[in-house]
Amino acid sequence: MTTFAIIVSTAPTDNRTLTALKFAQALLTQGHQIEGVFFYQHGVINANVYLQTPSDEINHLTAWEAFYDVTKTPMHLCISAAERRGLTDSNTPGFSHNIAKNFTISGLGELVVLTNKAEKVIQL
Amino acid sequence: MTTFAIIVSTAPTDNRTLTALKFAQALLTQGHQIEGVFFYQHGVINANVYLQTPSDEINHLTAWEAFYDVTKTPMHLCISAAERRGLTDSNTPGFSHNIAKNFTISGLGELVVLTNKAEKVIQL
Amino acid sequence: MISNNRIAIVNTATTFDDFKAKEALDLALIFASYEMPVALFFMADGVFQTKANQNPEGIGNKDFIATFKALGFYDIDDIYICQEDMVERMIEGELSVDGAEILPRTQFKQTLNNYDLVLTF
Amino acid sequence: MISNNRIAIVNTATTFDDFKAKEALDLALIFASYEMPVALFFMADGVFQTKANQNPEGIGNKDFIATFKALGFYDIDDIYICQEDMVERMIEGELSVDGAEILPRTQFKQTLNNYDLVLTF
Amino acid sequence: MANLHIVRSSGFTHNKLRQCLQTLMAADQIILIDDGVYNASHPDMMPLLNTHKVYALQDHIQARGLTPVPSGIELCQYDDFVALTIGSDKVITWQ
Amino acid sequence: MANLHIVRSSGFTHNKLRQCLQTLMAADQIILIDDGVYNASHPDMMPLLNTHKVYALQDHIQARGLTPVPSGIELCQYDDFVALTIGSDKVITWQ
Repeated sequence: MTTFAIIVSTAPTDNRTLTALKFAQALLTQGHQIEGVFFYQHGVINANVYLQTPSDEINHLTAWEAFYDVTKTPMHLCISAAERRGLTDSNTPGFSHNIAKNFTISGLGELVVLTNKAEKVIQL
Repeated sequence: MTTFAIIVSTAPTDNRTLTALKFAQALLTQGHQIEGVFFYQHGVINANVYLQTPSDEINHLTAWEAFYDVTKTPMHLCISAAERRGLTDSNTPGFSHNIAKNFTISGLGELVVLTNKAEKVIQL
Repeated sequence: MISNNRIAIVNTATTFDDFKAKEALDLALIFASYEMPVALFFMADGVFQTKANQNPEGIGNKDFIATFKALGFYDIDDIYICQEDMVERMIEGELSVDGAEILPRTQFKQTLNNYDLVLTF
Repeated sequence: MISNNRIAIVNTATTFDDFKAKEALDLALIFASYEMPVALFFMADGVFQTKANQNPEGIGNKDFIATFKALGFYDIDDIYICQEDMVERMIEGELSVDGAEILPRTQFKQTLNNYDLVLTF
Repeated sequence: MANLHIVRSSGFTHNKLRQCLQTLMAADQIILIDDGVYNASHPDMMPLLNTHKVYALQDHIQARGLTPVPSGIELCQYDDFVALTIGSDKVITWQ
Repeated sequence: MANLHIVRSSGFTHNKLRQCLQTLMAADQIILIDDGVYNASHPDMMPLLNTHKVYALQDHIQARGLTPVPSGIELCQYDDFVALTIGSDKVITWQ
């Protein structure tokens, strides 16, 4: 059993995001452990609760949410990267929390923690 | 006087977005007319009302909103491209309208109309 | 108004490069639905879109490449592929598009130059 | 846990290429603030970040390149630039970073190989 | 008439400069903006300067610390950029 | 030990394949995924096949219609991809 951390940097319009999810699923199927998935750069857009795609295409938000429901793998969102891209965890006047429920609001410090916990860190 | 349409395809984290705005401002300063700015591909993210940036950096949303307030240049948002990237014009349960007020919700057909109206079409 | 307004959509991106191929095709289809003359050009990595036997559904996408076989139905009949870029990328045999003209680079660029509006993806 | 956990942040993007340079620097500074050994590597178009006299504020950005002069203050002392990539891009004279080592490609990659975790931007 | 090609990314990393050159007609002009200004010193650019007019947006050159630019490349402002688009048959963007 | 390099974009368009090759150590391995699988037929890949082990993710090859792949490139599944990351000293991603 090996412990992993995965960094996701690609947007929900980018097919590479599915690769990261499938890699994560393969890890768990093989009995390895994921300390956390960290969403950084354009990867944060995957956590926007309002992502919509036609029914015959994969919805990356739904896919990651389902992955969490089944596996309880921690999914961390870099809030400073997210705010630049239209996500907010605030409900103060002018804002309305729009980060999907299975994502944990984090800072870059959480990535440092994951890096120390996991034996393997993979950027995908 | 020449009439223009501008297509903006770059995200608010992309410095090229400012180039499009400055080009648009230069057009108007020189007495030309902009039939419309059309936000497509990652350009739609600029219309997310919750975009936040540190105070010492340009906020592209605020910049485009101010551009509209001064010039009343039509700013069209391709809604299908926008929905894939977490923007929504819906207030049905589970959704909360998050498109900034100065953007007009449009489809690709509007780009066809702009293309027919304008003498010059510039992708920026 | 641009006289005639013949429109060229130039594909330079691969099939799955951040949705560019799909958003270019959507735009081409809209122009065609407004009965505006629209042509598709494939060059650089865009020629990878013309490869036969792609399977977008295998990686979670809608099979938008299948639409390439029905472009005539949408009145998009002018489709051009850059020959040198195909050769460089070893694309040969059956293609994903019907009725495309494979043009040497010199002719490809001259053909492109005949259009009034050129949009690149 | 990765033993020692020496971290290399590799910059391959230009100064203004879709925020990659800024988000790489932010990450390097965080690692350093947790007192983890972190090094910066500049290669390919990343070497453009090391050019002196850049002016991010002139195009609406925070001058994050100015931080390159203060990396020692953040305990980031290991900074490497690929010589061949600098030469190819005609970068010479004063640099935006202090105390960087300019290494030929062979040494550059051997130095990079000494790190336990390599993150590319 | 002739076309204006806008180049917006570095030819050292992306294929866009080459794509521009592969569609360039004899009378066409080029303007380098954004990361496209790095192409001012790209090897593919040098031979071109004898045959084509090449501009670079001064703001973007300065933001990247690229002065002085190689001779043969003309620095310009946004106003000139606008004039170039109006003076051309069509504008093709490589980004 | 050795490193695993993950290549995720086309070397015909982007500089990432070259960046990988410029940092490759003698014992390192490469896996081509996403648009990186187009590099299976890239000229820079050919000489490499004599000296380094190169894998390509079969799902991504098939999605792009790239079969058959040049001999010397080994097709693999996600499970193999996982095993390769575990068997390597560190993993470097070029995207």
